[in-house]
Amino acid sequence: MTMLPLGAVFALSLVAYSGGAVASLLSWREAGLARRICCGTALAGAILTGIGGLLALVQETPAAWSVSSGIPLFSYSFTYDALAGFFNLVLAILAIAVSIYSFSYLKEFEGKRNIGVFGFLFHLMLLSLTVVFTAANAFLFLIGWEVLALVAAGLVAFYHEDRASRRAGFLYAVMSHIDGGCLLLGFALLIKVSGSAEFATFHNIAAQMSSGELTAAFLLFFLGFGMKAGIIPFHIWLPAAHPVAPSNVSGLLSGIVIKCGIYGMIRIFLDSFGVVPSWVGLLVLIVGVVSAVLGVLYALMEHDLKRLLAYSSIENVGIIFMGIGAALIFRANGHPLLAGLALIAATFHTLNHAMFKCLLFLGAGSVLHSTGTRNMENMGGLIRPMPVTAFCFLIGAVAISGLPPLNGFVSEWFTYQSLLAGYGATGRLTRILFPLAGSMLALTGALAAACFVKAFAITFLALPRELKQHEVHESPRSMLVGMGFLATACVVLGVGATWVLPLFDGMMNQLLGQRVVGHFITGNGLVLAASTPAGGTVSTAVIGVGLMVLLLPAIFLVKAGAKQFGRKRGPAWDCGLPGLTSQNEYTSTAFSKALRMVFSVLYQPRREIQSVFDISPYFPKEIRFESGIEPTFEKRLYNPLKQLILSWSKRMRAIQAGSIHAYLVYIFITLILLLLFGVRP
Amino acid sequence: MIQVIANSGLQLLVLLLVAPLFSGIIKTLKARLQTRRGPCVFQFYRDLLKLFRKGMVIPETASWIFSGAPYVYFTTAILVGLMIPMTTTYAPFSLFGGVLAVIYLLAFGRFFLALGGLDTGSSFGGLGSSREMTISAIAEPAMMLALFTVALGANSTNLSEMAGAAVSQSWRFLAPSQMLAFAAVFIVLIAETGRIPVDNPATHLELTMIHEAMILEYSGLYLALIEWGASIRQLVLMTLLVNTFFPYGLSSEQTLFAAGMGLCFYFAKVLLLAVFIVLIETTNAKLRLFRVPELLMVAFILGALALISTFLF
Amino acid sequence: MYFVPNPELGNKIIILMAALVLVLQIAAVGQRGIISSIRIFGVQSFLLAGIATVIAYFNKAEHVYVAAILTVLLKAVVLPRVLERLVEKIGIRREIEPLINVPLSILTAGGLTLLGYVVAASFYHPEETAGPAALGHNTLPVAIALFLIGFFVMVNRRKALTQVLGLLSLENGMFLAAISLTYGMPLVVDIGIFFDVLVAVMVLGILVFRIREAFDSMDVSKLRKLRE
Amino acid sequence: MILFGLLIVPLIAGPLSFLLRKRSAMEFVNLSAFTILLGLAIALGARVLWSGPVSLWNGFFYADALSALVVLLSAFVAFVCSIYAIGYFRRDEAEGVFLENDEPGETLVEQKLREYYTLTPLFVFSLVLVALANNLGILWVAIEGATLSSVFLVMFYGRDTSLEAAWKYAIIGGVGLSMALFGTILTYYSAHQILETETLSGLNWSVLIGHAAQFDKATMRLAFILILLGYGTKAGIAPMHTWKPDAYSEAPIPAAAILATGVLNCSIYGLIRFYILTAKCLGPQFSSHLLIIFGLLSVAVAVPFILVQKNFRRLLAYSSIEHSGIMVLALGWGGVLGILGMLLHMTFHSVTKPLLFFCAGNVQQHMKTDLFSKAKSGLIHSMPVTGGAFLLATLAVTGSPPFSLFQSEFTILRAAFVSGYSVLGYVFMAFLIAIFAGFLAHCANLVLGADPNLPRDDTDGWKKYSVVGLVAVIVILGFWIPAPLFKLIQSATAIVMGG
Repeated sequence: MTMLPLGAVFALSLVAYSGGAVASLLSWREAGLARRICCGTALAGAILTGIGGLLALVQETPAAWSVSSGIPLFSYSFTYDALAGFFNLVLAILAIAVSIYSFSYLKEFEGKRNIGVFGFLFHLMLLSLTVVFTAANAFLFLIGWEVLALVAAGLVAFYHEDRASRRAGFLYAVMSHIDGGCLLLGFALLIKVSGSAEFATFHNIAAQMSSGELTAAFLLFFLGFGMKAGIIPFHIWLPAAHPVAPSNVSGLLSGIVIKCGIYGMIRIFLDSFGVVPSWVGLLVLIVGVVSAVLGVLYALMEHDLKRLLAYSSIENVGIIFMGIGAALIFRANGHPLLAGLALIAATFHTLNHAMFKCLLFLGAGSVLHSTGTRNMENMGGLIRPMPVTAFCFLIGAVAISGLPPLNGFVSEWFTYQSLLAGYGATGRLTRILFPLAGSMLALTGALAAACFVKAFAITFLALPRELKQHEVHESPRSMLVGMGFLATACVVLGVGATWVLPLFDGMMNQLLGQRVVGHFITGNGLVLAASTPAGGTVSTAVIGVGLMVLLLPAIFLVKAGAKQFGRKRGPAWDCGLPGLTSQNEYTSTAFSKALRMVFSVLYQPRREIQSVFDISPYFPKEIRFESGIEPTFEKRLYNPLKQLILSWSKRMRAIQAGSIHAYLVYIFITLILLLLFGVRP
Repeated sequence: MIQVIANSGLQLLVLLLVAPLFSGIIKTLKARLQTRRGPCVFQFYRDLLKLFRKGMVIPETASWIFSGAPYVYFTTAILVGLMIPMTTTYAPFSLFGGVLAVIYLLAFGRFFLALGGLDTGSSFGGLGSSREMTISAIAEPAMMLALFTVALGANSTNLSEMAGAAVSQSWRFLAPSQMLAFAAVFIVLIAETGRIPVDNPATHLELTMIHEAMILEYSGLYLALIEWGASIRQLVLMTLLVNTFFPYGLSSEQTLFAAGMGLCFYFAKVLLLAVFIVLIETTNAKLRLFRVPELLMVAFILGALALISTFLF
Repeated sequence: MYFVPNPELGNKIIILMAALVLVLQIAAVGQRGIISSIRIFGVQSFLLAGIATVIAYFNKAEHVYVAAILTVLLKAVVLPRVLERLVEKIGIRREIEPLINVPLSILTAGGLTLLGYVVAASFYHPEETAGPAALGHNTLPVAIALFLIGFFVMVNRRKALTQVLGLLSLENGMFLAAISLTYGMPLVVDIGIFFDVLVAVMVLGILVFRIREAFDSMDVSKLRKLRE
Repeated sequence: MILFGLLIVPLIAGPLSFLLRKRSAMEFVNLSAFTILLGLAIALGARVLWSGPVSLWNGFFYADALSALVVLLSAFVAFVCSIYAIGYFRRDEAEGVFLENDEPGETLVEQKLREYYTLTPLFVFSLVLVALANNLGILWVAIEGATLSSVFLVMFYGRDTSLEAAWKYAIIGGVGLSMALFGTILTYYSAHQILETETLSGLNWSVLIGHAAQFDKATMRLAFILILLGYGTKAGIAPMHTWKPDAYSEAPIPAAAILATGVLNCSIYGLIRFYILTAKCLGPQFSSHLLIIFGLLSVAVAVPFILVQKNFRRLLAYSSIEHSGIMVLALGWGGVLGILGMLLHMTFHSVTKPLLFFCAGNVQQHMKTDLFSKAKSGLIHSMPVTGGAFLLATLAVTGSPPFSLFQSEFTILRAAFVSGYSVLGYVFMAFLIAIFAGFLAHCANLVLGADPNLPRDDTDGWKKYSVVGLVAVIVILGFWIPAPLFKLIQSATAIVMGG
């Protein structure tokens, strides 16, 4: 009885996605029809996924199905448990918003691009995502995983006429293949131990593994999932890929696709491995801290709006990793309640980041849609022609900066609390790391705020820089609805955190064998509490209401004053300088200059000034200024590696130099060697 | 219950009405120390009143963000003020937000003010916003680390609990971890309130401005809200400092008498801190902007040392 | 049959002929002329047929006669003829320059002979299979040496035709191995192999001819267009 | 009866085509012959599944599940190639490819087509014979026959480079097969000592397998080495792989596809037959180590060449080297998983590789070049079907899910871990990833990109539908394998495991 509706809903959603994929592809000649099919079936499927996710979260008893592939080794088994439900729910919310958004967004493709192919890939992406979340054996999981990667790579390279898109798609596909390879090896290791590919047989598998195997398996999974999630130093594909994809896809990529890495870590490390040694958690935690800080630092230096968002995804994944790392450590040290706290921090942040990052990408998409550029240095003043987009983007910016009372704050607060709790719950040497990690989180948060002040202000505020104002237009309604949906979600998840939190209980019960959420809500269900040794309480609901209540008299006061004493518009004072133009404005580069100087060790900024003059250098005709930061990981790690492999490969070509004598010599020598090997006594 | 409401009302009133006084006191004291006569301690009230009666000029280039920012700045300051115990260990909003909420709400205000600064399109606004966000970004981890040290000692991030824990352990402030943490938070306070050697509130010189540059385009009521908010923020931070590190006079009871006694103690402590700030301000020169991070780094190291010393000693 | 089948005599004859075969093979390594190489191959094949006949006679293995006859016909008569005709048609008689000079080549051939002995000794144990059945088994090292030297010739020589000759002498080595170890393969297989060898030489001959036409040379070391 | 049919159909079709004059008649003969062949191969599979091994002529021909599988694959490849060949050669003819080298005239076209349509059935006949011959000597003869019949196919276009390729193919193949023959002789010798028989059955696999355990171990060791080198040369195992890129890039596409799958399968098949004997005689250790070394070496050798490849047909050749390496590696890792993985891999590879060749052929005929540098990128604009299929095939051949090669590679990797070669498993995976990167880089660059404004191609139905059909097959096989096919593979696995 309980399984039935879930099964039906799940099956229907799969049908909707795959049917939508085929239907879009078939209708590619009719752009308008393809667009409607693409968005319509995706929306239907997403709603079904959402219902399924909610059902799974609420009813808590996992539902399972299995379909044979013709080979006994490989079966398509699904398990729809609470964890799957949670991630499916996240997926559903985003997919709903993106589908609505796409109704108008895809209109610009009509006549220019093949919407049929887009719809095909888009549906497959949703399908593979839901498969990844519900797969119950390694085989199906890997299929879902790789299909997702390939389809996402296809979508990244959707504007394949553009070289950057192509390269990004390629990089994405290769990195995904590497992470898929790591997972494949990791699963092969687990399967060797358990004797079966079913996840169910992996339960508490860590206990059966030798320490060497456990280390290898952990590192493989960590690499695999970490790469997918975009942690530093495996992140380079992320800022390349997410910006060049169509914006609705970027939203899903950053919102949910990278979360597959998070899902995998939770599924394998917490659900399968059982208790792991605490160095595992420490590694995750430290990598998380590094990713968070470096991610936001790189984001700050970007003036490509979507790249900025992409780097910020790295930051947020780092924050999520902190939570997971802390959860693993707590579990290793036998503190299930604290593990629950940390895990809630991680999963809640996963949910939240999905919401606001997708929202921001959709916002960026609207801007791109309207202005045709991703370069913030050319934007400015968009708040006037695009008020709704600006407002939604602002909500996203506030949320992602972790400012109360929106949702980003809630999950960061949980992260802080779990980090603080770590101080009392772990050994002497590791305990110092926790508050330090907390302070790094503070640094991250503050830098993120700076980053999003920049992102919002340079894009939307002040005077337009190099845009023709009259061409810029507000996005069509469906795009606004899509964004509004997510903006609402950000507010609701923030202010209503205490009402959302009980949804996590089933998942926590599944992962930790304990219902923990009850411990984290007090004060008549209004206050979030970290009932830990170093706990604390916070209520975003009260903060939200408090801000509103305090705002009213202030507004009243100012309105009254303005009525009496006048409120007029005039030219900006600007210290008395007349004629303020957009050239006076602070640019994105200028805004981040101070931080570039402060963190110059990291950025290795480079600047180049060239002046062109006729007679004397004192009278330059033209000055060219160029500045940039060093892409450290590309320059120091990836490019040398790539060069090494390629040059080595080129050298290897000498083997096949065309000489038949050489070819015969290979065989001859092999023959002689093998004969000698064969005659050994 | 009535006492609770009365206490909250009292705290709100102190925040709204007394905060400008301390701004004035610091200004006057500073002038005196520099052997100037300086303005009257109530000058700040007069300024505010005057601003309230002025009309506003909104730059043509600005959007609603420009107008919205002062409200946010002002309300967050008050909301934060209600989370910090002032006269007794009880703070009205303590349950609804601890240290973390305080820091993040302050950041919320700053976030909007920085947007407001950038909204006008003037280069000064951008300059101020950029610097403000930079400095706060580096100040925040130091502050957080130092406050964590205290929170870990108190087993809570809620300020009432922290203050209560401080009260219950007498002479705790002599512990090295507390001293170091105090030093760290104090440096951050200097930075956050825009005082010498980080910023000079008294100057409008392009090269040195931070906070002032950001609000350069504001006028009239908006400027009043911002100035008022700034003075409240300053008082809030000072309160945070004195009441978490020197909780003397804080009573854990909720009686009117206790509140009254607490208030006296509170004023005395804040006054003392103000004097201390003035001393620092007059004996130091303003730092170059790019030396400020070094100062804040010192604060961070102090915070880290504080943390380490909690389990060393 | 007039004279008594004396295995000792048979053995002597076989060893003598095998030694000759080996000497011819080493001579082929040092040989510069194409025509003489072809002739050496012919003589060698003839000797092999002789060995086969002797073995067939002493071991009363009738089907080996067939192999022997086929060898004489095919390898000693037809193939050398075909190849000589080809050489005439192509009109190249220039000396062949081996990649490794002659003395070193012969030295290598000697080394390979040694290897042949080592390999043969590893699995062939004469004392276990003594008696008339073992007749010819001791030519196994020669067979392996023939095989290896044939291979070496292919590696060492530049001309297309001499590579074919190398391949053929390699084949001869196997033939020797087959008759000496097992008195030939089953007949059907033997015929199949002979047929294949014939076709292979035809195919290679056509190729040699086409290469000569297309490249104006028979030097296969010049075939280096297809490369990375 | 089925065995007889399988052999006689191509054997008749070849000479029949030789006698025909009209192109369409030759096309018809080929297509129908291979259709019948495929039908017969399926029938053979069914028969073997139903009632066990089939034999003919007193065990001269013998078909168990393993042979049935290989025959089925050869027949399948021959069938799809015969469809594709029609479109391919018509296009060649239309563009006057055959007129380039020799004197003009219609007769040359016919002569060339006749050459192809005659040789291919003979070629396929040899491949079928390989799998059906019980006698290991005949097996060798058949592989040699396949080589000889395909030399002319490699030489087909008569360019200088074709000659060069054919020469290398013939000489290296000849050397390799000599080694294989030597190995066969040694096997015969070691069996000879036990069986004391000089009849034909002394080389029959079905007889040998019963006595393999008593064979002389030292001899079998040498025999296996020679067989590995010999059939390894035909399968393209490094370092005997060098002829492959040349031959594959010069042969006409359908012939190259048969070379890359049929010949590869048959050589591996020969190797497997000897492997079973060796494993019985010496235990799995000895052969495993050799197979693993050579398998991994082949995969490793393919990596740099794929990474910096300039020619897309040579790229396919290196991929074929990689895949034969994978199969050998899987055989070396052994165990049920390894063998099953290998046979699955053989099956899936035989379905995927022709697709890749067809796409490459379409591109080559469209762009008039087989160099990446000369081919304009943005193929998808002028050839949407081929372009899309090329990308899919690239993904499929590099073992990406959901395509079927992933399943076999996954199984093989599991085998690596189960048999305790986990470190080699990591190395193997690293190679596979590098190959994926190389392959994808080349193909994506070719297929995607700005519209080069070439005329739209993809018009010929034969070419188009053979590609589309194969895409459908690989997609379906990626998700679902027909139960009988898997049964066949499973019983073949049992044969390899247990002899």
